[in-house]
Amino acid sequence: MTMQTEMTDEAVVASGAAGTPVPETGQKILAVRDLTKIFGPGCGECLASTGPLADTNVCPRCGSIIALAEVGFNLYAGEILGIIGESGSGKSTVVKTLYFDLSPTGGEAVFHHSDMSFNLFTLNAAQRRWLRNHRMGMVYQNPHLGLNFSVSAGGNIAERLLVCELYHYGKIRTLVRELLSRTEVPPGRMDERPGGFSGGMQQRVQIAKALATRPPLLFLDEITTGLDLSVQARILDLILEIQREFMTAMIVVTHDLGVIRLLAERTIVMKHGRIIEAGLTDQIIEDPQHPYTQRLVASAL
Amino acid sequence: MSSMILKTEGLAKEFFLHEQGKTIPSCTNVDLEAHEGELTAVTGQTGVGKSTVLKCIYRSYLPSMGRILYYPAHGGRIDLAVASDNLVLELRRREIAFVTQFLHCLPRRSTIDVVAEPLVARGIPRTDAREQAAVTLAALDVPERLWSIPPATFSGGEKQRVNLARGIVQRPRLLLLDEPTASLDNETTERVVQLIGSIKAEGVAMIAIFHQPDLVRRLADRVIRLFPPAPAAMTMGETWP
Amino acid sequence: MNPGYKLSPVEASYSFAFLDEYAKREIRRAILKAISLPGYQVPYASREMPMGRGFGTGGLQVTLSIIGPDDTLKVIDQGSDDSVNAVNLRRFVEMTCPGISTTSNTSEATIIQSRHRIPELPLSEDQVLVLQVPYPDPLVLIEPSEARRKTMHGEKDYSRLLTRLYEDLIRFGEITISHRYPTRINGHYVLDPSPIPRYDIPKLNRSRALILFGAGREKKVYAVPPFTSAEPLAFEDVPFRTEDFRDPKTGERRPCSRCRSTDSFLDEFLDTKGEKIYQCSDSDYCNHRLFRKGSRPEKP
Amino acid sequence: MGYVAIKGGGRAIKGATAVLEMLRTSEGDRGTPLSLDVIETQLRLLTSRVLSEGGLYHPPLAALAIKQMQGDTLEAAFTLRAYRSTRPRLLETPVQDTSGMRIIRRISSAFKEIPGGQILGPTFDYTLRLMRFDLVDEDPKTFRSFVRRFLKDVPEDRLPTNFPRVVDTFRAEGLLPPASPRDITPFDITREPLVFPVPRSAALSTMARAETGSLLALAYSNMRGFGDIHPTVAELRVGYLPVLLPHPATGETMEMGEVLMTECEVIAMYEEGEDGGSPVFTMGYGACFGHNEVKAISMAILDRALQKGMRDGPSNPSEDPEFVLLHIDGVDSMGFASHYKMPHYVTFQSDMDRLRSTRRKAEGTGQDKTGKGYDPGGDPA
Repeated sequence: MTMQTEMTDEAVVASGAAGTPVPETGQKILAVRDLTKIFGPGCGECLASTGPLADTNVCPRCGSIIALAEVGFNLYAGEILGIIGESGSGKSTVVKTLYFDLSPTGGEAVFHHSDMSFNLFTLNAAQRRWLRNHRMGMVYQNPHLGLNFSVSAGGNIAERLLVCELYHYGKIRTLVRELLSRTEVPPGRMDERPGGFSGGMQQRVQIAKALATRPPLLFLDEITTGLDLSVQARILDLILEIQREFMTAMIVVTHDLGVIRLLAERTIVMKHGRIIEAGLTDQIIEDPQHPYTQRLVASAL
Repeated sequence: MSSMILKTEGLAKEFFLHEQGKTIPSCTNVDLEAHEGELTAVTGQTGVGKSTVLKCIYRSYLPSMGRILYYPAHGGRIDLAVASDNLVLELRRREIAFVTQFLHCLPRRSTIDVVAEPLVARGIPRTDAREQAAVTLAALDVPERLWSIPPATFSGGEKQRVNLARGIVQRPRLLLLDEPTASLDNETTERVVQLIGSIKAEGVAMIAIFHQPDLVRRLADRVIRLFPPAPAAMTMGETWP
Repeated sequence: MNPGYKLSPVEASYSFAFLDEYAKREIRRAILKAISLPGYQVPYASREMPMGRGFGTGGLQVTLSIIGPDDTLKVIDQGSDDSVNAVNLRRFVEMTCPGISTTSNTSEATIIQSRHRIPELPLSEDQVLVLQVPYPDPLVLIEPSEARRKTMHGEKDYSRLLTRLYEDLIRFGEITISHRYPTRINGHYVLDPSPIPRYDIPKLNRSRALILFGAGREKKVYAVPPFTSAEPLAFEDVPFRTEDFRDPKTGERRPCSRCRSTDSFLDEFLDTKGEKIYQCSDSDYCNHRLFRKGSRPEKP
Repeated sequence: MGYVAIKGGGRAIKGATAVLEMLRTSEGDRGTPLSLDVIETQLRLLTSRVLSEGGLYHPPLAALAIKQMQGDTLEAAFTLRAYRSTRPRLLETPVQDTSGMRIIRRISSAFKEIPGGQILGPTFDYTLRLMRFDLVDEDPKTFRSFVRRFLKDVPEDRLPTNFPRVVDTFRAEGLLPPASPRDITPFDITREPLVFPVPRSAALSTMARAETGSLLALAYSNMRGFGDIHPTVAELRVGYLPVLLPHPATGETMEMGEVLMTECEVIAMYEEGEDGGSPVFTMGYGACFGHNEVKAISMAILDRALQKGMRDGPSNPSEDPEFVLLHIDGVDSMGFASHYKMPHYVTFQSDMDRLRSTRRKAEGTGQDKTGKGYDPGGDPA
């Protein structure tokens, strides 16, 4: 396991705001090819008999659900990529497979970082865990998935720092305080459990936790869904600031065109497990090509 | 003659609306050029697709036909009609800016940060970016007391000036202007004319749409007049040949 | 029904060390594996012993699997050779292992089976310490599923356990784990050192004696081999603290009221007048100190 | 004065043993020692329970354990189990086919007509639980003559014989899914520890020697709403199973004796079929030594619940293999509950040290601004 020793990076964690080298824009950080996820037994006709034309993602022959079919895209360092689609389109499945919450049925995803490349779906469990903890972050729609509610807000962030072998209590406290201030959670509440926080604040604690290791890659899964508009705006603003400040590449999954418009420069539109359209976000909104995208945009206006 | 920045050849754009099964032509056969330190004005009646041309160049629209040849700073030639999304984004960050009629920005951000934003995105330190933003806002007569508040509550004219400031502060190689003075009073329009003149002198190439004909006369080095698309195409309702 | 059933002599007798030879060999294999993977909990098919689970059946199976007629056994419970459970276990081993010797003298023993204490006297290379374990897995505090805990151990994932310590510090200003203090062995596996006090944790580190842990009910064996590192889980800037037995009024360490020792773990209890008394928990250690001073140990 | 609390262990144990023995024999001159035969026959259900929970089929020793442990089933099963630890395993039986069982009772609540018919047999189910005061002072003559009179009227063909199993008949018709293959080697819980996930055979063996009450409680939770299984008893059988073993020299299968056992199969409808297919019946199996119907039924229900949990992940405690299998063993659980009676002076001393230290902290200074946190002293940055 040479990978582990080479990549142990207490320095990155401990050195604070200015520590992480800023990746150059335009570098490819993630290449996804033919990503496929089938729930169920699967059969030879699953891919051919489902999709936007068939208007279903359930295989009529074997009953399997085709959550993702041969999805491919690139993500570049520091960019925000939007994935938009209705529920069941497979948009969340994309980030769940990349974050190892689900294992895909097929396909490949290569993650590039500081001269190293990781073929995500061929890594062993320890390597996956290492990447997940050190190089990726995830913010879930449901804060219960991203936070441990029986541990204080600060403890949640501390856990991620401890995973990265930062064992200095004082330094952990300082970093936790910094991260919470950065995400606009009053540090005075760091020792409270997240159960008593508002929905917006819980999401900000999740963001702080995801950022604790300064990951170059962040996944945001419907993180403002269900929040008040004003709370939503603050969180979106925070995400943009973070992207600018740390050059974090992000994949933002949402069903909300407004979120995409504010955050993402490029957007992927998904339906029935397929990418049906991809392009610059303003082009997707102002000149949508696919009938589904046209309907989506028309209904949002 | 100053060097060429952009040239369109046979540019056309039509929209196909799947729901109605209808093709709507917007602009056809547009040939225009933009040169360093020059302003190219796009003119024509309402509905001839003047904004469409700018949006195709910026790639907010996918052109249906023709080429959009852009000559980037480091040399070579890029057809913006078919360039990759990432290349277009890179050009938007470094070389091409667009001042639209509407200001889109995050609700909570202060005016000065909205203007400084494109510079920060290029990697310029925030304090330097703010300084340059302040200079531009002052040149456009935006009162200093407004700089620290978000532009969401501003009047139409104020918003337009903020939008202009954000485009001009970048000193792009190519600046696209879509009716930049539409809601400005005469006095402010004069300031804008002066400012456009001065960045032209700095070498910025511009393609602009003005609603006042006298501005075209005063600022344009080249004028392209667009005509309505052929009526036949309207009724055929088919894909462009 | 078998009216008037008579037991055959084979049915009505026990072999040396109670367990059948196959069982002992099986447990020895588990012990060897445990020594090879310091701190790793090796599952084994724990047998039912004639005393209750929780009374030391795990330690006993380890002892019975390694004991031979040449061995000298010491059994202690709470530091004492004479407590009910220690006497019971010792009697059982004496009964089922004809030829072995027993002792209360720490330095004479070749095998020491103990519950809740490690003797004060440093152990040697020739000795094996067998500790009885009720809960082998320190991760059980934060993860109820054994399958998931196994993965966490394999991946050296102790962050949630450390988070527990962090939460203790923010809530109480102290780590509240009093005994069974999670201890990392040889830089990888974190084990539950059995309910020994924190006072005994440093004795695990680079111990000369082989230390074996047997959990009967939970069916695990693990080991700290000789000269192997054992570090209590802690933060760099929050030192691990053992019980200090300091009198808060004088600031001085309380001595044993019998042998005046100030370097042993003390039991605290009330005498007949209701006064607090502190005495060595390790009775053999206390008696030896008294012997050396010339006075005879008190009769029970 | 000295080690008052923990000294004198040897003498105390001797005393405890003597008092126990005194209580067992306290009838004195009026008493008759219980014979193992009396326990095995007159307390046959008690013996059954100890046999099954002890996991060793040795009725005389089970009776001895009951006598010695003065009727405590947990202690008796425990004693039998400890005895088992001392015996080597000399041979392994192949998987036994229970269709060869000599039946004394068999019922089906799923099927009205079953090949061979239903046999109510010995059951309290339809007897009234009224006190039989005639047993208070039972007449030995009536007692001794009953069995003779009973057997005189029983025709030869009514004596226990073997029948095909109900589920086999219906399996042949395709109404039930096929049985697990017979050639798999079952997991031996006496020789291998449970390391999760475990195969179904490990779960079945663990439940077969589980404590009846624990099994019943968990199965009941599943029937009552902490589960989704609505079982129907396909067949419940009680009888004597011939134990077949290959001859060590010739390899020829021979009958080595027979064991009394109870066997139960439940059928449950599973709403969604496997992998989204059409709904199917699923089955649960329970079996134990001796005559213990509640145990066999509970086990069958839990077997079904665990199969579901192993497949889809547990959605309630009775479907979680770790939860069920690690908490139903009588020897483990009773031992651990008892061990809390042992001295815990050292750990308690350690607890007091922490409590005092924490209280000092709380009363003193040096508190973190944001809470009662630890102050490592000085700014770490």
